[in-house]
Amino acid sequence: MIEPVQSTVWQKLEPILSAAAVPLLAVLTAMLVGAIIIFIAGGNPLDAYWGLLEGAFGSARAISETTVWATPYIFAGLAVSVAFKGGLFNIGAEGQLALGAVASAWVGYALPDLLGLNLPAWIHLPLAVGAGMLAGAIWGAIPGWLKAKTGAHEVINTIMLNYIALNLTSFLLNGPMQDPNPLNVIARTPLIAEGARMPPIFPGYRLHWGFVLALLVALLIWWVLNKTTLGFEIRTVGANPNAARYAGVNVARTIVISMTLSGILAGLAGAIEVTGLNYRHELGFSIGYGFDAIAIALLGKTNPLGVVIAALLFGAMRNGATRMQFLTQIPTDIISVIQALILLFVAADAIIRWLYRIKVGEEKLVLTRGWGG
Amino acid sequence: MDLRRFGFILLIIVILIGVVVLVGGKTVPAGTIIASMLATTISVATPLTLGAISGIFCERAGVVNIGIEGMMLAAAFFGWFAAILCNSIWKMPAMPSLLIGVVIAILTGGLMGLLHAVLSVTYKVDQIIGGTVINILAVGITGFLNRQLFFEKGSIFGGQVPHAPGVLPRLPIPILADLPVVGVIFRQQPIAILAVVAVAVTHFVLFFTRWGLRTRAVGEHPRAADTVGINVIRVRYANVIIGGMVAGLAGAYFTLESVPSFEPLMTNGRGFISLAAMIFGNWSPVGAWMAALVFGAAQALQINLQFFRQQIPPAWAFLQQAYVVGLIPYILTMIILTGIIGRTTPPAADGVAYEK
Amino acid sequence: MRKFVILSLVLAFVLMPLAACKTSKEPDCKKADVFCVGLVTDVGKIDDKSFNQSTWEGVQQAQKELGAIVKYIETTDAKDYDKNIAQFADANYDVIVTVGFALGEATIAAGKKYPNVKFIGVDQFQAEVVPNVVGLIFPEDQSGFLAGALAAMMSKSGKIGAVLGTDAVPPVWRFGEGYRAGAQYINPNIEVNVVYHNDVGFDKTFTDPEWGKTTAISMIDKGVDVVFGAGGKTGNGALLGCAEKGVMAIGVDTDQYYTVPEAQSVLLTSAMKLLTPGTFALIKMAKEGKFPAGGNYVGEAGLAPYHNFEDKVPADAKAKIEELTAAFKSGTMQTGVSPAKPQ
Amino acid sequence: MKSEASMEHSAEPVLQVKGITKQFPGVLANDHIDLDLRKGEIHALLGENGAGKSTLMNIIYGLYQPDEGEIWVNGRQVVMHSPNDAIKHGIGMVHQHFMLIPVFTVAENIMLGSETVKKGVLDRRGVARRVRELSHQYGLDVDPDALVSDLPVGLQQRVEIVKALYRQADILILDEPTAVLTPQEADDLFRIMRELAAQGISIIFISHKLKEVLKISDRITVLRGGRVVGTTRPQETDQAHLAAMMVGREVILQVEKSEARPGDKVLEIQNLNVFDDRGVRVVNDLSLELYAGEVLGIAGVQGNGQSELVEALTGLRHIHGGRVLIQGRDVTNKPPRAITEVGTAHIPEDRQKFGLVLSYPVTDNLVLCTYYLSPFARRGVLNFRAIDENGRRLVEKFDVRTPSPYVVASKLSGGNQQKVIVARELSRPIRLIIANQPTRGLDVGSIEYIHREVIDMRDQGCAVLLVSAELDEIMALSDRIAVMFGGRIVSILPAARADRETLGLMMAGVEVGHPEPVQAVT
Repeated sequence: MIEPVQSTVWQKLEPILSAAAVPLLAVLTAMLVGAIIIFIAGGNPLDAYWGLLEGAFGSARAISETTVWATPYIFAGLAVSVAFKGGLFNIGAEGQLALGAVASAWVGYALPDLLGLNLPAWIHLPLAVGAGMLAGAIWGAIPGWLKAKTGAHEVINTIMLNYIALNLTSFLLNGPMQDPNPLNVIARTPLIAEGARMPPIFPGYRLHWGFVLALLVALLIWWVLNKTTLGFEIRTVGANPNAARYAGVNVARTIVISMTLSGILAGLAGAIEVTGLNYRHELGFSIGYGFDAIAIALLGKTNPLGVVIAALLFGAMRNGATRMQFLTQIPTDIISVIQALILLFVAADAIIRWLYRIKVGEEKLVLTRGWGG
Repeated sequence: MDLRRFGFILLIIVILIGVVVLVGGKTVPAGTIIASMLATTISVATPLTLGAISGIFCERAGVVNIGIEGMMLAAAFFGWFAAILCNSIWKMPAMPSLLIGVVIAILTGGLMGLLHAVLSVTYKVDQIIGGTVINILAVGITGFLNRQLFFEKGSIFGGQVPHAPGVLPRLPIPILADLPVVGVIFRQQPIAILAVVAVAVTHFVLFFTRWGLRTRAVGEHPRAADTVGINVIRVRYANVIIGGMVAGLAGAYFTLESVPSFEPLMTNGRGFISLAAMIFGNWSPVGAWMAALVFGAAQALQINLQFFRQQIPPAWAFLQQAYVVGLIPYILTMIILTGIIGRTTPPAADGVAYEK
Repeated sequence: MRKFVILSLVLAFVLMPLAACKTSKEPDCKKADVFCVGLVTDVGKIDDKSFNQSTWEGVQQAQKELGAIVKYIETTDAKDYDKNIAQFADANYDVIVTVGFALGEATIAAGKKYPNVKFIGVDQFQAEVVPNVVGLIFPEDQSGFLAGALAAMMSKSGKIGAVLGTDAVPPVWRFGEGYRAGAQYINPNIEVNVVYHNDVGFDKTFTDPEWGKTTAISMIDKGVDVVFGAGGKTGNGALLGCAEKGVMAIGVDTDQYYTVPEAQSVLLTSAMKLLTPGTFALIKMAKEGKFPAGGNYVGEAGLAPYHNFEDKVPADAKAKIEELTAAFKSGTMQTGVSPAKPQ
Repeated sequence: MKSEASMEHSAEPVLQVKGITKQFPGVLANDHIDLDLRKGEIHALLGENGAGKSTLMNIIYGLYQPDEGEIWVNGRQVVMHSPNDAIKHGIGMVHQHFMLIPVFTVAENIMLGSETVKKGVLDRRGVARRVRELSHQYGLDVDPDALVSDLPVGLQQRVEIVKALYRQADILILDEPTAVLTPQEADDLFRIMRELAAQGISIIFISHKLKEVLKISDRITVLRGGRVVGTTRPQETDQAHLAAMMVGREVILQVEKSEARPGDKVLEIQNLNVFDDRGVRVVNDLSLELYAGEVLGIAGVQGNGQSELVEALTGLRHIHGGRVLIQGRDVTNKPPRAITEVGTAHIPEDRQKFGLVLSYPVTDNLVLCTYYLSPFARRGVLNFRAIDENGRRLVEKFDVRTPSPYVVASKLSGGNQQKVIVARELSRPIRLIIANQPTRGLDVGSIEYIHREVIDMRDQGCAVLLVSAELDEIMALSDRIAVMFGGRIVSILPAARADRETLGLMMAGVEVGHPEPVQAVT
């Protein structure tokens, strides 16, 4: 019988160590493989990675841009993580994000005209962001509800909802919601009102309060998952739905909550992009956030704080890619390759453990038990 | 087999075609419309059918495969690449180049299948994550190579997109092909024909052969299969690899049968629709095929409603919106999933790694 | 043991680029004798076989003929427009080409921020006059109009069609509507079927040849005997569909007799929009100090040679096209197509 | 009484295992085991759960590889790499949990793995013919074209036997075959076993039920803690002796307990009707009353609706008709939580599947159904100090053997996992305990411990509803015994007046006359 107190310390410490090791090594290995690919493709890996690093952290502006990229990644990554914790696989972050953006853009530009008055920021901004969260919530709740009620598997449903959201957005931005300005020729909404905009933190830099919000939300989610009864229920349903049922947890309800929460976070990602950065929604933005989010959630071991780090890494890559291409003219697709490799190594951590002779075993997260018909 | 489901599916197809005939019947003879609808339906359904068959092989053996999309994309690229290599670098005639292309595409699919098997069977990675890995990897690799190989510096063709060997020819079936309306059905290209053959073969293999019996056993109750001396691991590997190869053939359709070129992301989500078709058809080859035809018909409807825009009665104006019509397959799939039209029952051990 | 491995790898990770920093060597565009041209793409790839690529070819021509140092940056997300332009501007590039209407505002903003840099905004109608920013625009509606007119004159069935990318892209829409107008100008009761590829993501609408082909064939099955394919690879797909069915096809942007050899046998002509020469011309002016002082520069548009159809197109039809082309040039004739799709 | 057949052949051993040793992480499952099986004999392998019986059989059948030791078949040493080899050497096994595929037909199940194929097509007709022959030859009537999922347990077991015979097995391993059978079904099985033995098939019969072992086998080998304790013959031994060999000491089959003092009515079930997942009515108009301070045992063969009854009582399964009252409060179709909150403890059937979250530390598992209540949570926020404190206390009190209360449940032994559940359930303020197979698969120590706890709770005035497939357990603990058959309570009688034979008949649905309808004993 170990002395309880120190055992608590060890219990808290040990998983962090073993959890951090694999993702870190996965990233490094992926970078190395990426380097080889670049080399074979006739590029200079060192130049490329230097460019990547310079572009991501080389200057105050670069760092600010990295945070700009990381912000939606944090929200989307958290969205996928929360679903994972609840034993659900949310491939629908893409669609939830897009609708969130559309909704908050609409509230952002249309509300003043509807009400015929200019709302003060302290009302308008929360409304705009809230609208995005609501849209995301709905888009996440649908598959959650279907799963709880009919057992229809969320993976296929979220994929379908992605396409529906895509069509919906295109329709709205090409028609009803398109910027009426005669000079505008783009499928995009009008600019949102001043009151609905999130100010940049430092003048001249695009780093906006949305990033700070993202960090706070990450903390909040961590707290909810680990310190509250709701989190306990979500995790229990995720770990063993049967036991949860026996213990009196309302599984159906919890599933819906997890997916809704997941949707809210994804919607938030879209809402913040609109209110904090673009001040409008434009067709074609957010291509590929959904799958990046999955990679980020897994890289972060579905731990909110891990997700933040993973998101910063992915943000840095996407942001630095521009500089890399400018310096070396290596196609930015290499970033996707590296990210896929990271995901590969994180998922099949056995490979990493074998490569680096890591002994410790940790139970792998089982997220899916087939389609469940 | 689940006749109720098939009846429902057929009904949808008839309705979709019927709508167009109603709308366009005034300007174009119904026969012509039906013929053109059928033609579109079949060509759209081809990759979906093969994709679904690919899924069926994997999932009947108990391995969920959402990587079909990625498998198709990779196969489409490498098949096409091989074809033009043969044709414009090694100066082979078009036909052999194309055939080599198809073979390479199938092999590529097989390799992706192998990767999926290694991840989900050997390393017991969550199978949906495994599929996601494949999807992302395929997009990255094809995008990167497509650029490196065919665009300016590093390009083996000096920046010029080389002359492609064209596409696989149509193989009309003698008498049938000359029938009036339905003739189009019998004027298909090889892969389209193979898709239908694949449906029949898969059905036969699954339900009438030793291989099929064992595959289904492994997908339903791997331990039971193990106790009668069936090598669960090997059966799963074999089926997932075969599944990959079928997906590879589907990929070949895009670059070697439909159009002689490759575009990044050109599979355009059809892999996921295949998955939907598989579930739609309740994991049975024939069912999946019909589901694929439904999605094909929906696509045809969409094109034709734009074509007949002027004829659409104002009451139905919303049908002019490509977006609206575009939703049909997705909404159908979600309805099917709710089990309103007959419950879908996946193999019992689908998605569960086998621990000895 | 494990911690050691991690540490060492972290070190490697940090040191690798540092070791590399010497190796990267940048041409100094600040020097007067070094002429640097940078290109920023719209969301979409440089090898999109559409406007991005055609423009890039113009830039490359500048590299060959003007000895310019050329580079491109591909935009992965709309939010990066400013950043990507800045990459070049901060490196003192002399000319920066931005491709696509979507970059219009970003280009103007950059023009004001970097007065010494010349900006060429391809497909951007610049209403505001900034001395170092020129919008390179094309009368797509006119060449679409000519294509439509020719199609109407060549059609026997009285049914012609067009397979296009999404109409959310103004040039595409103008091609399409011009085509319609031109056809009806020749034959008011001709049936013109224009189908846009709207049902997929913005990034796919120009790269879905399979859809283009399927759609074209579906039209042909219903009696259409001339098809206008416009919209990157999607349009090319339509041309291939015509080739398969042996129905007359009309290409777009460049003379597609050379870019889609498979369709040569059926290619009637191409509604040209000469991005490559237009881009090169402006770069050349910038190099020679003849850069227009703001506003817009109208690039060349019109019909390509008939090639295989040289003797199949009746003389009077040719004459009519000549006449219309002249009328557009002189400005005595308008297509009546608005610059952008009305809301 | 033993079959003459076996006597003649009992010379040459058809199967011999020598010094088989198998080490699993933590446990030495088999420790130099020797065993021999003679032609046509029924050789019982006796031992309590965890004695290493199943491990040994899985090794013989090629599912596990031994660390040491040899296997000899018909005088030749063989190595079993996989079941294939076992089958090749004529060994067939009927697993405790049937290895049948529900959606397949009997014929398909039987041919699976050794299919006959004509021109590439499965020869279903041929297989069916062969199956009929076999089932006729050995007097087991199975219909090759039936869907396995439609067959009753007894028949499924026969399908398993045919499956083995179909593969020309002359050595048959039956792993706990009677666990799921009524005494009468068991007798049928024994008849079949003798028939097989008579026709020269050698059978290894695994069990931990003394009576049937004595009844059927020619020789008995007893295992304990992975070692062979000894081999004997039925006529040379008796129950008590075997029991002693089995557990290493005299077992107290009788838990000594004071006379029950039933108090007020705690649980009342009125005309309960419940359907199973396939929509079959499995609890049929069932009525029952349970009083404070008594243990009511529900005896019955598995699959007669006990599990569904328990699920219905605990709110896990929809009730289609009738009412359930706990302490006078109507809890019909109330959610599980509402039912636990009126003071119900539930010890579920399958501890790993339903009882625990294996990836959670013991402390969290101990608050799995009270986490939301004060002091563990306030206004939705968990109070980990209280949760840890509670964990340490209960681990102490219920003597859960674990390095620390923060170890994840999956690292605990079965017995200790069960103790965690018991601790969690019994540490709450409760009036009613619903226990379903509370000691399944536990070592004697844990079994006795849990029996003690149950009796203590009874004496403290709890009402206990005990569902168990172990007749001995029922008889040891219950004050009243209700026999359940086909979803009905066929009769209720005081434990004092219950004997195995009558219970057995009732469990088989045979009407047994009673002097007077029995109600609560007072």
